[in-house]
Amino acid sequence: MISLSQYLILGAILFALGVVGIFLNRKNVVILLMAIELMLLAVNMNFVAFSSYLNDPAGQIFVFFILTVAAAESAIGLAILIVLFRNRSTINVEDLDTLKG
Amino acid sequence: MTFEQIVFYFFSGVLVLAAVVVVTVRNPVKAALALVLAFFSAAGLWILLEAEFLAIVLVLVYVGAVMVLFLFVVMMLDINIAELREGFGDYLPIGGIVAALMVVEMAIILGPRRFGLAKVPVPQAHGATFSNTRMLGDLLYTTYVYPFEIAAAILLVAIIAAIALTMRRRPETKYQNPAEQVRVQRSDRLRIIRMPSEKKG
Amino acid sequence: MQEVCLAIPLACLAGAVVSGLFGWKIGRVASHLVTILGVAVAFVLSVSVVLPWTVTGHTFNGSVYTWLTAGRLSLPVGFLIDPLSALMMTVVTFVSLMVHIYSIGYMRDDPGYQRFFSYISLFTFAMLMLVMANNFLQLFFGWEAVGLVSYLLIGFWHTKESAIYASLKAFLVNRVGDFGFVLGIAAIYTHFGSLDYATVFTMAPAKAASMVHMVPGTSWHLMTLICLLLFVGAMGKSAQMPLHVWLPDSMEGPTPISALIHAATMVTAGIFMVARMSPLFELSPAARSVVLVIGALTGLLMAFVAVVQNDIKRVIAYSTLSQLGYMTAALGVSAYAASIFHLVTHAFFKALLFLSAGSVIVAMHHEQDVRRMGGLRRYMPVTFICTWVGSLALAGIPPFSGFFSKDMILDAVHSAHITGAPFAYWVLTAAVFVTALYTFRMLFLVFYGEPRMDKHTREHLHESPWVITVPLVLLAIPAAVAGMLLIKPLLFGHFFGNSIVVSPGDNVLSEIGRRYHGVGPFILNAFRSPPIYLAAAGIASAWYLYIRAPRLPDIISRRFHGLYTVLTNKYGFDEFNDFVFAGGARALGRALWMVGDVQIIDGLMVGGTARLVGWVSARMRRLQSGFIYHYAFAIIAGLFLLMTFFLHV
Amino acid sequence: MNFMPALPLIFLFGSTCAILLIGLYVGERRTSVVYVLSQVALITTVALVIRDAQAAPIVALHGMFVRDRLADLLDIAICLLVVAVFVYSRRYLSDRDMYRTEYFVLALFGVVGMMVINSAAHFLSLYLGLELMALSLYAMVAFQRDSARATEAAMKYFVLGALASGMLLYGMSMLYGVTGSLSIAKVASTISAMPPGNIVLVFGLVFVIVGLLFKIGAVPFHMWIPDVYDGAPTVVTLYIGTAPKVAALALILRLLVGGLQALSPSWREMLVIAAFLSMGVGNVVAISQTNLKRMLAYSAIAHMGFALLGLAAGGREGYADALFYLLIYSVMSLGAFGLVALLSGPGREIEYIDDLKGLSQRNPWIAFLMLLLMFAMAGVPPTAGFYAKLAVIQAAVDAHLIWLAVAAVLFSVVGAYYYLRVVKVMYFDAPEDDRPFVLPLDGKFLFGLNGLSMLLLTPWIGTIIAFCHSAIQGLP
Repeated sequence: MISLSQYLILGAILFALGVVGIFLNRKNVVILLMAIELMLLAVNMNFVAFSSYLNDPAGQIFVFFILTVAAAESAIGLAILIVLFRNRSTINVEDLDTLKG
Repeated sequence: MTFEQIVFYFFSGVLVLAAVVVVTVRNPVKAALALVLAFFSAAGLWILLEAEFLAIVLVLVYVGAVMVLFLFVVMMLDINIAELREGFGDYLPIGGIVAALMVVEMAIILGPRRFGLAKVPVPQAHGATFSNTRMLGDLLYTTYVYPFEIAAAILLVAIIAAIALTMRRRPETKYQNPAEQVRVQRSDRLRIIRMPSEKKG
Repeated sequence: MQEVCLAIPLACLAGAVVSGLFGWKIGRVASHLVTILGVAVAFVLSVSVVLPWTVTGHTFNGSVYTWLTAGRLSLPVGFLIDPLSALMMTVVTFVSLMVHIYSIGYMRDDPGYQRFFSYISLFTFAMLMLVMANNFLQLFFGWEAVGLVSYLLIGFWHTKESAIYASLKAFLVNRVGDFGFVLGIAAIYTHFGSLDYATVFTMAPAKAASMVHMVPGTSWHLMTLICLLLFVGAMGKSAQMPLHVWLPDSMEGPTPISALIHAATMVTAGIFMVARMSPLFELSPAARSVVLVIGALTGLLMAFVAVVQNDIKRVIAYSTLSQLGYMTAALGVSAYAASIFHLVTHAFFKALLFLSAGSVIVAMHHEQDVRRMGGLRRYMPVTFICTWVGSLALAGIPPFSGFFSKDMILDAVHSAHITGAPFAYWVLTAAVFVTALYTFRMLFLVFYGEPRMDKHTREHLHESPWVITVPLVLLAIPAAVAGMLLIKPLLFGHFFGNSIVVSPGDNVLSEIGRRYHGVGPFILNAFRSPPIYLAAAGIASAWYLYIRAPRLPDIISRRFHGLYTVLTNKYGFDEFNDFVFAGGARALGRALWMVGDVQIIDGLMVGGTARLVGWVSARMRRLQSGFIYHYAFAIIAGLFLLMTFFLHV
Repeated sequence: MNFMPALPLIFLFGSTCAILLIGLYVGERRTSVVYVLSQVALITTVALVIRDAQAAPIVALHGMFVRDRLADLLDIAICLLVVAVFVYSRRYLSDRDMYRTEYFVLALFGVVGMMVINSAAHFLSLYLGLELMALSLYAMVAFQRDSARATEAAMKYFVLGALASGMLLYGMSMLYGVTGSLSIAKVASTISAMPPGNIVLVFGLVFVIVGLLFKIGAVPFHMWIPDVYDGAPTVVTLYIGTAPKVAALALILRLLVGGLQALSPSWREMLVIAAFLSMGVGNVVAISQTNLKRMLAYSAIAHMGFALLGLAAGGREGYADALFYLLIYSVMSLGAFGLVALLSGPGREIEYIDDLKGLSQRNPWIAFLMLLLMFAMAGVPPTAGFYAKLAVIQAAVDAHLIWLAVAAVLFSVVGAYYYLRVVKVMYFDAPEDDRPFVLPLDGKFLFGLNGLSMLLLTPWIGTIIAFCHSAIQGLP
């Protein structure tokens, strides 16, 4: 038997990895986008687990929409990434520091 | 250990490992592949939670479309991998500490004291005739039609944005205009000039 | 009624806005037409709708708009329309209308023509808001707004240094008065918890006996304190000693302004305010004694100064001060109705005198010194006759309007039992003689005798155009007859109804009313008391000194050199203020600047704080490093902090 | 199913799609058609909102959508703000080859997203509205494709925004897990029926708060604001700095006040911290800015701190004061950024405060209006900004947050310094070049209205506050 708590802790680990991935990564913007996907996966994990244990379909519906939004979000994120690369010829996170202060 | 538990621990283990790889590996292609692995394991766990439709969507849409898009972009951008490798691991300790702290703090809250089996029992499994997809579909097109339409708008915005941002007409690009091709007249292309025939001399 | 009440001030405001903002575009004629139209609408509504309505016993008291609600304090814009405010509205709009028309001629060549019309319409709006207010905040708004326009207009010719100085002086002196006024309003709010007239007036009797402890060990009657503070405000606006010093200098403004603002309407705001607050002042005999004595002293001392002035406008200005003293004194003996009566008649004849003076000044090419005039009666017959009417009214000769109101005030002071009344009576009676003397001195010097102006000016002397003379004639009519017509309804009828409250013991007017049997007997009765003979004596002296024996004044001034110097220096108020207040303030300021500002505040606090803030700012700025991961880290750190603070597991 | 309450929203969505198609048809030469149609669509939406405005809340579309006074007020405010934004942006866009259909369509979709937020009665509609708005904004920031700064700003905004919405979602998942519902009303009733002190709820709340504070730009979740405001094209900054601020407040009101009122002791404390830090950091760091847009960005952070002051004070009075503050702020911000957009003519970009040098000599009327706006932002009486500050500070005092009110006053004194510096530069410094500023007529007119409104609104302050009160009354 698997408890809800186990799913939630798994979600927490994924979420922490996603969050940490965002500030740990200093080289590649693509990996930032992937870390964001990881975070959303954690949230989805929570929702699916809650939905299942509460026996309420609303959580799964929410996940469906999160997936949709996440797909749209990656499309825009990658589009921005491409424009950025065209302007800067780099996607190094450390080079994105012209705006500061 | 029941079969379910074995499956759970297997998939969770793979999932966490893959996630660690995603955030630590420097090569974006490897990271993308690790993320694909993570999605597959998550799909496995969701099947365990009887969310079959979402599990399939995750694999089909996410792995099949979004991750392919990622790989596409990674390949398209000519990134200097070697440069990206520099300075690897400098921030790993602090990252690890933050991650560990976060997990601990969250786990204390989410631990068995509040969400253990004693508090939240495992739900009754659905019968063999139950269709998760049908249930979601019924809801999606009735109760949730309003969010569904907004989601449509979001996708439309994503399309507009992606095109507006990335499409460009380079002067050197050559493209055809079929309408013009069809409308073309003989006089546009062909000029008949009168020439005196060659005289035999 | 509410619509009419709104329409009256808004008509003026609309005129002011149109000519002020679009004056440059629509031109001169359109500017004066639109402002005159606004004021005319206000006047017609006031006199044909509001006045008859209130005379038949109606009152309106209501909010039209709640501007702000802050906790228990609600700040509405509301109107209290009763006979008192209706009368004031009529007078204000009438005089304003006359002045508007007059200004077409007077300001004809001025580059700031549109600005001028915008200002006087704005002034009319503000004055109407003041008199129509039903709460202290709106009263204060109107109070400050009329003050503001007045400063703007004193300094209207802003390239003239003396005008700027006068404007500054008016501003500073009025600040002293306003300070008291604001404190008074604050005291009312603290002790009554409301700024609404009706609420405060109903609660006032219950608070009559309450004491406040200002400084430990001393206790004050709450009512006396409030009334005195409010009166300080009235002293500033109505130019009572020692806050009168700004009014003579305000003559630097254009003459129509002197007529409208500094004679007929704005300066009477203090009188109006005290009359409006009669329910409060009735509860404090001590405050009324102060009012009485200050009024009486102003009445006599300023009249003396008027005798030695040579600037035609300043003579009238000092006369205004003196007449305001009469009104104030009447307030002191609870003869509020008499005070307002004098206010109304004074508004007519003083505006008339000012506008006549303006007419003379225009004819004289902006020469204001009476010693260089003379013999003008041949050149300017209309102005001459109008000035005669105004002078007779001012001197208090029956049956001109000033006679009735002034005699009534003297009678009221004579009959009063309040502390200081006998003293005030003698002072004010003496002032009657002086008033007649300076009024006719001016009249004789300007219009009689030999012309003393230069040849060029004399050749161009002629009567003013109709836009100037028509208002003069229109003002001369009420200046002559208003007294006869209004004395019965205003003083002995029930015109004011409940808008003025007089406690039965102090009701001198009803006492006098018992002896009153109509205009004819009233005039005959006057011949049995000294004032009328004093007035006649004053005129006779003026005639003797300035027509019969024109060299005598010089001899007298030389003989009584000391007294003459005191008077020409206006008792040294200005010098005293300059030396003690301005000089003291400058010295204090310099000391504070050197020690307090430069060293402590600038050096330590401002400089120090600014440097500190600047330093902190530069440090904190570096946190914004430009790196995404730092930003993300800040978010995560914030999350951590919140989690640790709020999750006590 | 009753669609009528959502008519304005549906209309705007439909017309946006139509505008997209028409824009494709008319081509790039005649974007003015798109411009006019967008304005017409927005104004018609306002008219539709006003037509059906009513006091009693209506819940429609299966409990996903609520139409009440608050939604109406915010919808109108947002649409009108965007109308003004379009007027201000027209010439800037055409000068920089950005006058394209996509810009208007994205901006309109952003408005649709904001209206969804305003009317959200369900976590799902709240989240989707938020994302619709955010995605449009990301794309708009990157809209100037050849600008490295703009794309860098877009990337930062995107990554941090995604992080924040991840946090918000995580929090929502916790709230869902505890209450078993995604409907805001049901969540509210479930929580108030539960014994107080549920730690998981507070845990979820923390994540939700992080997401919300990010959207409104409060410290320490504010780091994106200066970079995005600075890097984005000025007209996009103008858009971001006005309408989405109103929507962010709607988000907070719907979620915290509407849904989590029972947890208000906890979230009020969190908001107190954020308000204090925002006022402090915003005002202090703004002092050392030389870049005008960055300075205004820090000022935005500080202003959000003031708005949070009203929320942190709690009670309907406090919420209404916060709403009032935000509405006044959005008008001030509209004017300030609008001027930057208007003055940035072809080949000239107003970037630094010093670019305004001697404005009063070259264009005294415009300088005077800017002076009014700066005074209003600094909170100088009798401008509308003063009453806004007064209202929130009074709310803090009434809630016994005396120390916070004192801090607010001190920080506004600090803040006055940099606003007055702009005035000083405009009035006392000599211009560096003598190129005249030529403003388009419509923009000039609107800016006149915008600047003067700081004074002209004063007599109507009470009415506006009363409007805000009645809007807040509709919340459960």
